[in-house]
Amino acid sequence: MEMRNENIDIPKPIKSPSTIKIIWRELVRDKLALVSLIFLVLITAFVYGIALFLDKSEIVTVDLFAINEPPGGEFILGTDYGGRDIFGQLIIGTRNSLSVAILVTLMTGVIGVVYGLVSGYIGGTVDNIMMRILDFFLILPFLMIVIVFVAIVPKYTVFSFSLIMTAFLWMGIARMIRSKALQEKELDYAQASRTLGSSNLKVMFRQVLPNISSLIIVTMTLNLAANIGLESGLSFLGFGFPESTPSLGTLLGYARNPQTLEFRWWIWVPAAVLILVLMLSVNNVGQALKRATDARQRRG
Amino acid sequence: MVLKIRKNKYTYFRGINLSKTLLEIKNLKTSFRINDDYYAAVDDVSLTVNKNEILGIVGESGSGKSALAFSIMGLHNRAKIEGSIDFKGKSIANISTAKMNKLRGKDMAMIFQDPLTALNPLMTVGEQISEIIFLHNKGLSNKKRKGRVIQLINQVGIPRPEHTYEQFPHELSGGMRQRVIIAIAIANQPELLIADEPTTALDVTIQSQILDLIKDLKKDMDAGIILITHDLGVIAEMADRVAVMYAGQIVEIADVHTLFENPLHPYTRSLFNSVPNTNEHQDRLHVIQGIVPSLQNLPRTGCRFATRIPWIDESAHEKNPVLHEVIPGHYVRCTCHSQFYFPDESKEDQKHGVS
Amino acid sequence: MGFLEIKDLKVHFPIRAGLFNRVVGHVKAVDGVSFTIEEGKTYGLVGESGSGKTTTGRAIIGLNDVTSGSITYEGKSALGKNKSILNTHKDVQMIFQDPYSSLNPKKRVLDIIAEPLRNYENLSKQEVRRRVEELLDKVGLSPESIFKYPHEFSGGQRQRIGVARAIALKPKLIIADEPVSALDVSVQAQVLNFMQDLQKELNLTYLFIGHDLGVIKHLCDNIAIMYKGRYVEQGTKADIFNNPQHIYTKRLIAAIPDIEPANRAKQLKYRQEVQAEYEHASDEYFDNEGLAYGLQPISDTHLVALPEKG
Amino acid sequence: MIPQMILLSILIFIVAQMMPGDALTGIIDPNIDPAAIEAQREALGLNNPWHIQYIDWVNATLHGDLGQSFRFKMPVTELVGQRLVNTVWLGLVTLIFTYLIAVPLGITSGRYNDTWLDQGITTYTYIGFAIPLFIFGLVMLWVFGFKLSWFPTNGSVAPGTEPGTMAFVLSKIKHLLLPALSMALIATVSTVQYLRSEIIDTKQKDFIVTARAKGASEQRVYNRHILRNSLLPIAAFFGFELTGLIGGTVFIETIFNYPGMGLLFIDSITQRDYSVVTSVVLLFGIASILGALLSDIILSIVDPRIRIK
Repeated sequence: MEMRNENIDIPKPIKSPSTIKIIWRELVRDKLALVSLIFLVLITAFVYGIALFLDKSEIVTVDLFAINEPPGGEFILGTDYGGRDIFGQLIIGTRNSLSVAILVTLMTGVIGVVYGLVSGYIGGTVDNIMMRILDFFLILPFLMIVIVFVAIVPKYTVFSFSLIMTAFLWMGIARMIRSKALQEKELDYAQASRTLGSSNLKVMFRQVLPNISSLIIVTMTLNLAANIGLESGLSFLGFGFPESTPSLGTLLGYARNPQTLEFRWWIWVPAAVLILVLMLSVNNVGQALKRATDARQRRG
Repeated sequence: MVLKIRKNKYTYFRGINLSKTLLEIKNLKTSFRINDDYYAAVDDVSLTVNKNEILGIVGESGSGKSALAFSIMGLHNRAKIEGSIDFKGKSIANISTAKMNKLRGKDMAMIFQDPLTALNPLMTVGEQISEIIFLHNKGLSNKKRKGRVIQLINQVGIPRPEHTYEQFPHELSGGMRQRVIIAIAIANQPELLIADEPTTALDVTIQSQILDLIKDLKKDMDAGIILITHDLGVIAEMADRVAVMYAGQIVEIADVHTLFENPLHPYTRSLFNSVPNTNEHQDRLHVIQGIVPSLQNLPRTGCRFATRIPWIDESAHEKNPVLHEVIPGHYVRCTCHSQFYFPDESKEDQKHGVS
Repeated sequence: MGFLEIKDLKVHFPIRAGLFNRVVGHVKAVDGVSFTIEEGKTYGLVGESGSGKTTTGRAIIGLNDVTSGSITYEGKSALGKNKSILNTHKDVQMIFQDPYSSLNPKKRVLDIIAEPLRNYENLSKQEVRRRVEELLDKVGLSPESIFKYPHEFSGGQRQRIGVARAIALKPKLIIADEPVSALDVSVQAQVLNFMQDLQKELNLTYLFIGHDLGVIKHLCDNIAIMYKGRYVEQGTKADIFNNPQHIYTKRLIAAIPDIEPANRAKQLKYRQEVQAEYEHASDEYFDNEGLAYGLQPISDTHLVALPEKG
Repeated sequence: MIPQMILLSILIFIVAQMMPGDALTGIIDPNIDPAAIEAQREALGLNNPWHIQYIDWVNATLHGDLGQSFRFKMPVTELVGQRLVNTVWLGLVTLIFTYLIAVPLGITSGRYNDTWLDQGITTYTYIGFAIPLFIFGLVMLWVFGFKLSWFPTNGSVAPGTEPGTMAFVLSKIKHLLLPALSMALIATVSTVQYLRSEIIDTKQKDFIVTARAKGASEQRVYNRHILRNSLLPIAAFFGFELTGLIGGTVFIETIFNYPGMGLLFIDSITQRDYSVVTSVVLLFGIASILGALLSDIILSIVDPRIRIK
């Protein structure tokens, strides 16, 4: 739109105060995002709900009499090479994948926001040192380092897996928050707050933080999608969840066997589709949020 | 066919009678689309610019003065333009971009408000001035073109032209950048120069230098200049004639001495009284009530300034205000000016009335 | 003794460069500025961009660290041990230039104006609300405004919210950093009038920072001209406008466009005279580095930066 | 950069120390007398304090000695050398595909934004953004490798072809295409998106109005001002693009069974061939640092505003 003249009074891109309201309006307007959101809520409720009733140990027990059965019959979606029910693994796998992705997103979010806010707001030498540390983490080959740590950590659990992922994933959000904090702290409202006697902590968390909250929400939503992908990717390679805990990636990992890939599609295709749909849905919601918070892109 | 001949005849005669006229705008209406409706930012504006004349256009933000400038230059992408704009007797409203490009940068040029954003950050100053010469004279050799660019840099008063030629915009100060913008604008010695708030972003000492430069250029080039600003001081110093714009319309137009000695329209008078004056002492400044309405909320009928002078009786306004020529060359919109008074005066008036 | 006394104030910013961001030099934003402000008066600080006028104001309220010098407020030093400002915010407040960015867009008017009250005064919720409503009333906004957000107001109204926040703690000194330069002329008049009224009513002292000599002349009793971090001239309004001594002051005044078209020729002549003087006599006004000399008194009130005689 | 290298080497050294076993594990028959092993350890300096071991390790690494692979029974340097060539080729072809796709799509989408063409491209980037590389790779292999049999499904060259012959080169290329294309189609998405928004941003800049006011044709405004200014930041991302490839090769090489560094890494870690693992991580770490450095250099060349004088 070629409308930047002073005389055209289009509502300025004012950051609107009630983020929730605008987000909701945008979601309702964006049908795709709304459908995605409903789908996400349903699938989450379903996998967490049904997982309560599923006998987990039964699903992961090897049954040599029912190896590689195609869909239909006793098992809705067939079985894998160990005779384990694909459908059951899909349910538990989705739950596990979601849990880890959410956990990692929250942990990286908290670390990233605090790190970025402190670094950007304090600035100077502190910022300099903190950014150097961050830069170092950023250049590490993420996938390899995580795999190495997964391989060498003793007493490996789902939680330690999440910690390892978090340790090498907090930098993106930290960097974004830091550059935003750098801008925001120079704005007059933050300066004004200091002249009104508010402490640095107050200015940081009570004044600046609310102004970057929408950015945080958007980034964390998009991160959630990415983390679902990363977790399943690592599990696919065999360095994600411990053996006994199925994940969506584990099911896809069976496809590393060319036989499975070529002839037993029922083992890996449902998991692939599920990951895809999950990531697309989360992304849809994330993009809608992004539009909602960026007035320039807001629809209508 | 008949119509066409008539039109030609008309322009022919006008060409003889008003040989000094460079630009003639009639009933120009520039509308922007917001959601599904068009809103006129420039509404029924008519004016002329003569050779060797500075026409000042003054108004606050939202008055439509920049949209007017962009309409003349054909720089609006999606605006609807109605009415006529004749440049040297030829219509340039809604002509093709290719035709417009032959005029833009050659016969008419523009100076922009913010010299930093108006320059390409990744091109050297020399390249950017060079481009406008190249576009309108492709035959010129590179060497000659560079010579001309350096001459131009010199002309606008930048020291060390050869050195500046190689510099990037961010390496120059604000004043120097604005000189570069001016060098670009005058590169092909345009006959019409539009300066859109050319000094708003500059310090006052730099402003006076830039204004002096524009005055010199007018003398040298015999050009017609439209000077758009919100600063009455700049107008007083520079303009030959002045048009005051409010809410997309010209509310008053006169030569500069007449306008400053005898402003008539309530808006013009209010504007004069609200600016601190360095020459005389005022205890209090006049405050114009209300705010400039946004484009969507502009009153489209009646006197557009009426809501901001509510103490003036409605009957004082015209139903469809038009420009009235009070004395030759001095036009005022709406009849309300004849009954206008400032509210603080009104109290005294009332007292007088009682006693 | 003055109400606020600034002595030899210096604010230097380090320039960092190179691999390890070492300090390679300093920008002397404010380089030895001294002045006194009398209670109840308006003191104007004028300069062009880069003159250090804003930094001076920000140093006084503590937004920039002071490199050296002293700030004495009502006879007591306002600077702490490590040259950071002690908490004088209850008495010294600031009005900012941009009415759009100076109010937190995510906060309601109530929270914006209540911020200083909550920091300094132990009030109950009802008391805070009552105080905010009083303040809104004082700046001419309706009490219903308290639950609105800043974007629901026009530029002039926002600036008034900024003023309400600044006067919430009943300060004695207000530093106004170009409070009207972002506003249209008609709105500008509104805010200026209103600041004058408030000054009378609350016996406020203003340090008014600006670049528009018209506004400064309209508002200020005493005026100082700053150039490259130093004072070039200081005096009463009459001293500065009727009897400018320093070449920079003269240039500044000559550069103001005259509102009378009839004075064009006169103004042009004056400007050319000043320019001629500037070209041949600038050495007498600026030292080798192009900076102003120290101030010399030429009358009781009038100080000019001139080289020391003899 | 140097401090980063040092930090990286320390980190990898620590990780290597944490890995079970050491240089001797796997080489020596476990039935040998523990005392003899101990003597051997002493001789190799494995009982020295850690900082001495670190310096020894760095020293050896700098001299090109990355240790011994117990699985392949050959020096790691040699092993890595063979595999690196394959990965470099894969990376190179992927990069070429990435830019071949990104530039035209990004430009089209940015220039004609909000048209059906743009919407098509945006939809592709939208989906591409959400598909994890490994799923896309699997599907590509399944469809084009197994179902349609257009491309080979594993290895980097058909077995039995003689190096140096034309058939060898062609077979190499054939093996490269599908993995490279799979990776490029996903990797290009962020570049397309970036280029699009960069062009849309640049279109609205004031200096574009200046260019139009000069009388420049739409074509010239695009080529001289918009494209030039939008493509330069893309150039600066080249280094980061390289870094991004590293993660991609691990997945793609595993899926296509393509004998490069990524597959070597996964195989080695599964087989606990740790001297190979540390070497690969170290090499890719250095590659990342160089990539970031390259981006900085390119950026400072193309953008005069941050050019170092």
